[in-house]
Amino acid sequence: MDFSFNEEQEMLRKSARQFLEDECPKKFVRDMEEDEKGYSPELWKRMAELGWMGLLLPEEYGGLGGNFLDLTALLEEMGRALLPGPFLPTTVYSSLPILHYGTEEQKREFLPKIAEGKLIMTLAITEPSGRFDEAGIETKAIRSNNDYLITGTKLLVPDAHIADWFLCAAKEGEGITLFLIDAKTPGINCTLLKTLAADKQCEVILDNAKVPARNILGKSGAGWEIASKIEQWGAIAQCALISGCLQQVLEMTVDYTKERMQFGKLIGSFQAIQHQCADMAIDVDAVKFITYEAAWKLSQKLPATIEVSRAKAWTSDASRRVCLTGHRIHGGLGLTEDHDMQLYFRRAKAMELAFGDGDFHREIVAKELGL
Amino acid sequence: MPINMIVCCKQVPDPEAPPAVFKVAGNKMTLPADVKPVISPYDENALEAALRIKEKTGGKITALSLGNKLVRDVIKKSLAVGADELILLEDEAFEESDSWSTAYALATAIKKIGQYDLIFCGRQAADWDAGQTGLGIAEILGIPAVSVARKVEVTDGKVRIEQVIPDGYEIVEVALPTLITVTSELGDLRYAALKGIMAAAKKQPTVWKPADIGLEPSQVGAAGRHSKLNKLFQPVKEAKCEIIEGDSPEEAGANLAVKLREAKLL
Amino acid sequence: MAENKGILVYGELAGGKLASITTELLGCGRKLADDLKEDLSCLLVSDTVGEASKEAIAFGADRVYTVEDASLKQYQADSYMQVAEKLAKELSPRAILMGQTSIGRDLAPRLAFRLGVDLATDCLELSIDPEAKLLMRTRPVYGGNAQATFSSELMPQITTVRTKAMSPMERDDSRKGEVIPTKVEIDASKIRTKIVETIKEEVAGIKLEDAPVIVTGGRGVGGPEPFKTTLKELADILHGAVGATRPPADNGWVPSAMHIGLTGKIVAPDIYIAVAVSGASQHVAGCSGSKNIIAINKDPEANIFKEAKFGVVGKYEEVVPAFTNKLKEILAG
Amino acid sequence: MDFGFSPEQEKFRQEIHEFLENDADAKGAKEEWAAGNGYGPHTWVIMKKLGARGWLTPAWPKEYGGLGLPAMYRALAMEEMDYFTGRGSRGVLCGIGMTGTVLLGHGSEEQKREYLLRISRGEIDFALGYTEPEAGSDLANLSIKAEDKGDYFLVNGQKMFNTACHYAQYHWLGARTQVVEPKYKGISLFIVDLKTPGITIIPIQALGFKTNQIFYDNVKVPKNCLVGELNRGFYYIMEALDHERTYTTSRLNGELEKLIQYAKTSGKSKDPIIRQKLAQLSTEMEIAKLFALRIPWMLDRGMRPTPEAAILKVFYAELQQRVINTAQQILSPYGQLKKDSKWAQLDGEFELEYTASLEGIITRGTCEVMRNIIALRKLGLPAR
Repeated sequence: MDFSFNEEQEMLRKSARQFLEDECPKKFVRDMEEDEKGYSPELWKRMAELGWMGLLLPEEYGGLGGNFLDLTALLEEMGRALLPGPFLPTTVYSSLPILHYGTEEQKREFLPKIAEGKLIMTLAITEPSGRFDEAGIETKAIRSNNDYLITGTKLLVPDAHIADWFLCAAKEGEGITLFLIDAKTPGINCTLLKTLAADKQCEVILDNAKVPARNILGKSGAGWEIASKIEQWGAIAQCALISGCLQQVLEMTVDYTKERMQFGKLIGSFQAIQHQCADMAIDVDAVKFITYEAAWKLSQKLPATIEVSRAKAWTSDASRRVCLTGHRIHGGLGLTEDHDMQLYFRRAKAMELAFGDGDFHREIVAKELGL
Repeated sequence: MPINMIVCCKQVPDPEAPPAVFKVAGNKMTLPADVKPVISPYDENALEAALRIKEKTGGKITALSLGNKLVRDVIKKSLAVGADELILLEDEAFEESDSWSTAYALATAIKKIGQYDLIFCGRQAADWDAGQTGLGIAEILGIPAVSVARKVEVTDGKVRIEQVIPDGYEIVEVALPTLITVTSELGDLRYAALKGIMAAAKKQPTVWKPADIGLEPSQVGAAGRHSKLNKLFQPVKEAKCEIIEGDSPEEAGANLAVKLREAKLL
Repeated sequence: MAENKGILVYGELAGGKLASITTELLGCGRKLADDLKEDLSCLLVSDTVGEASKEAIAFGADRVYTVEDASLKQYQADSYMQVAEKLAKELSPRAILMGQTSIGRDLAPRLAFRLGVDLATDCLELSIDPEAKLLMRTRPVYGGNAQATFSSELMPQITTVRTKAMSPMERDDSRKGEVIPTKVEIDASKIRTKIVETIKEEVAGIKLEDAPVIVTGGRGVGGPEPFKTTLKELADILHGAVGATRPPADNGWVPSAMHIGLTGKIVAPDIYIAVAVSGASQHVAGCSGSKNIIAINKDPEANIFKEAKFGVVGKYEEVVPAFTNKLKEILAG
Repeated sequence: MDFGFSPEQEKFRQEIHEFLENDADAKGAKEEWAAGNGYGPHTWVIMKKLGARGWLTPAWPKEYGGLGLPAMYRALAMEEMDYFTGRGSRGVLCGIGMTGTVLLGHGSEEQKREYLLRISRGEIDFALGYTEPEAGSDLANLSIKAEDKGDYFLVNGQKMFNTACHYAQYHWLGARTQVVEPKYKGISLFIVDLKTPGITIIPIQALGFKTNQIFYDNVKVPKNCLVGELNRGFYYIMEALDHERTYTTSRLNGELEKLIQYAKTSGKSKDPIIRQKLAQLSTEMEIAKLFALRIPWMLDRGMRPTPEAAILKVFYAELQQRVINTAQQILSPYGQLKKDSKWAQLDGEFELEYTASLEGIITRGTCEVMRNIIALRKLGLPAR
């Protein structure tokens, strides 16, 4: 048993915190909410120079061979800073599946470019059904010679408007197949959706988009196995973001209770406030441990279905509780747009919903328990 | 010509921590555990100066640090950003050093390292703010020193330094070997890239005890001090700020002007 | 070796006259010397010292040692050290006081290490411990988050004193004292550094150190522009100067000569208006001597409000123009 | 990070597991505890069997009957013991937890020799003597008086809810030796033989367990029974609590597993609400396990886990409530049937637990006091 990050992860965490404090202040976060692209190409380039895009990729593809715990340390800092942009869609949702299921040719084509920060990718799975399971996919892929024609609607695709390529799930006969699709393919239409967190999620309509058969990722008809693996990776990545986000909410709130005077006393000296803060601290510790445990399993390449779902189930609900308590303690001040509290409150909801909320993952846990 | 550089990096409590967390207890500064130590900011500038020379001219950078129980993931940042080697003077005996005993131990260690063309230090450390150690090392080693540098370049065996003076700067030339103390205008230390971090984590620093540099415990740390710390304290501030209000920020601004008039400050 | 006695002030000149820091050092040195019932000496080093030696007596020195040499026109550590080392050894004072100026910062540590004695830099308060007759030297530490008092039994006790921390004596031209011209052979072969060029980054208008009103912008100002517009307008109305905290200087928004703080300029104007300044201890160290600090910051928890007499919580972009306009109105009568 | 155990740790755990799995006295002890009486004959036997192998005190030095192992081994041993022997949580038994910990740190050599070996062998136990009618969460307010009479201390006063008094041999007594402000600076610790004349023990039947009131009437306590320094008792108590707010999760986890099994076999697991609830409890159980293991991990690294132990206590005790209540909901009308009652499900275990679990949120510091500790010690909130 060891509950601490190793030296390398601590260094990564410190370095990331400093970089993000300097380069991703809240003003930037707010600006990006207004910005159409929703990310800064300049900052993206600098992150790539630091090696962040290649963290999980092996050296032969320009990466650094890090593991999921290394990533967790980095993502916690990104969550703390509320870093906007297509980091997870490009790395965890796209580069990882290519690494694990792609052909050598696909790996060589995509991975080094991703590691260099020269390629932005995203994952197009969710559809109007709003479901996270195989039955939710209605987009159709029809074979025509050496190509497929893909038709359907994908929803809430993160950063699709700036992506160079999509990883897209479509129904081929009775099975699901994953396709790597060039965003410039004729017949693809992308529209930004207005969202609570002002993050950039899109509707992507594919109308007979022609995709060469060699762009299938994995085996034809066996795409759901990959998709569910991506959902696992995505879920735990979201947990790590939430963890960083909640840690910051806790710190911000506790700091506030040590400064805010009411009735002639610091509000942090009131037991009602103390107990709320204690509950936040318990939630945050729990979020960390349950997330770290799942990330550790993934880093050890051990089966982690139940651990990931436990983590996402707990973390999703905790994010609501912690943000809400943070707001209660901040009072009216936290409601103003100038205050950072509302940024965390809105973003936390997006993270809670990504790759399944608490109920969704509890059902997976129940299945894993044999219920 | 590749040159050998030594950068002295001190581990200090984070000076950017909010003033309220600095508390004196029993003649010692205590900070809560969540305030993590850092490399003293001017020493980071010094490290950046060395890294820029290494990029341009080539060379080897040895980071040198003194203390006890140095936090590895803090002090190894020097390796993560590109220093080639890290030597720690690390022992209980080095605790509570003053400028004299610090400079003396560092200079002795530098003599043991032997090969050096340029030594960099921050202009002062963020804990005791004394600003003596760098120049002291140069005195002990008998080499020239230039303080408060905002730019350093090496050409043809000579160093060209922009030294900050009141209302401007001087361009100073000096032959190698020399010691330079660096100020913040030189620029922030670069961020550690992942690759550097991973390599640094695998690298173990060289640890020297007093005996390894030929010193007795009585010559270093608290025992080797020239100064006595009589008292460490925090003066009580009485000042109370009157917040000028208004229905809008503009009105508050105007009210401030009126207030200054009333207080006869204008 | 003779017993160490008396206080020696290492004086600096500015434009042929005694620099203000030197008058401050003499004022403080006088008190210490009187407490010890010993003499106060002053050392002046330049190509020509001129009338400044008489000034030093008028400000409290009993004896003035003048060292004049063409090679001493400009400060260089290796030449000035030859003078300082020789005089320190010959005069063997109990204490040497220097200013925490760019010369003092550079020269004092070298001298202390050369002589093998202790140095306390950037002191705010000096006193004599009546029993041990040692100098008790109080200086800020931890970026101004605390203060510490140091002493040392090694003689001379070298000390640098922060500018504007001490008050000069009333100038008294009738005071008597001795001027002792002293010859020091400067060995040019020992001067290892060469000044190639001196570049002045003059800031237009009133000098920060002399301005009765200073308007200072912090990191929160957001960029170089407001220093030239919003802040300058306010400073102009009040016949003041514009200053900055460290981040704007490090980011190149303003010349570093405008940096006020622990490692920048130390100022003590009548009115100090801190705009979007968080109030880090390292900055406050440079302006805490101001008579009235006024803070404008959108963060009600900013540390600067703990230093200020008056404050406005609000975005400076909104508060400052309204403040400037109202001031215009008031000052126009 | 590492969320697994080393092969040595696994082997250690397995040995204890195999030993207890088939031991008749372990089963007997479990029944004794379930009946709420504390130690009975089986418990004394199983304690001695465990003690003979060093498993009661694996983290103690060998010279005092321990195995000289890290605290993590102790946590593993406790997990196994609690799983098999039930509610009598070995780890918090007063002799091992409180007395042993304080004696190791502050006891005289004579006291160590006298008591530690016997504790580690499972021969004796201590009754925790802290709580009084006016000193519950506010322990520093205790008033039972111990006066220094030269040759001995004269003790007069009363204690409340001193659970083990009816079967332990010794009283681990916190008494006032000085009237002083702040109050915690006048408390000392004593070891008192419960057979000393002047001691009266009166049983109290609480919900699900038996406890006691104890009266001291001019009880003479020998000088060598003072533990550590005079008036330093409160410091020792706090220090020991850091070690002793250690909870194991194996027993509660065992109950949850039974409940999950029941849901499966009874067909209740088809209900989506029940599925959600059980999945949530299994998630929380995992968190509780991690919180519990954090304590020995910290102790082994020389860290003092004060707020972390408080977090564990709050989380565990409140989780226990949720497990029991979910069980009651799943068992629905059957939940109220007692053990041995006709139609009782799962041996009536959750009826018993329903009442017995209340103790968990109160004793060893209420959850509210624990939240204060988290706020003050972990988050640094102002005390007033």
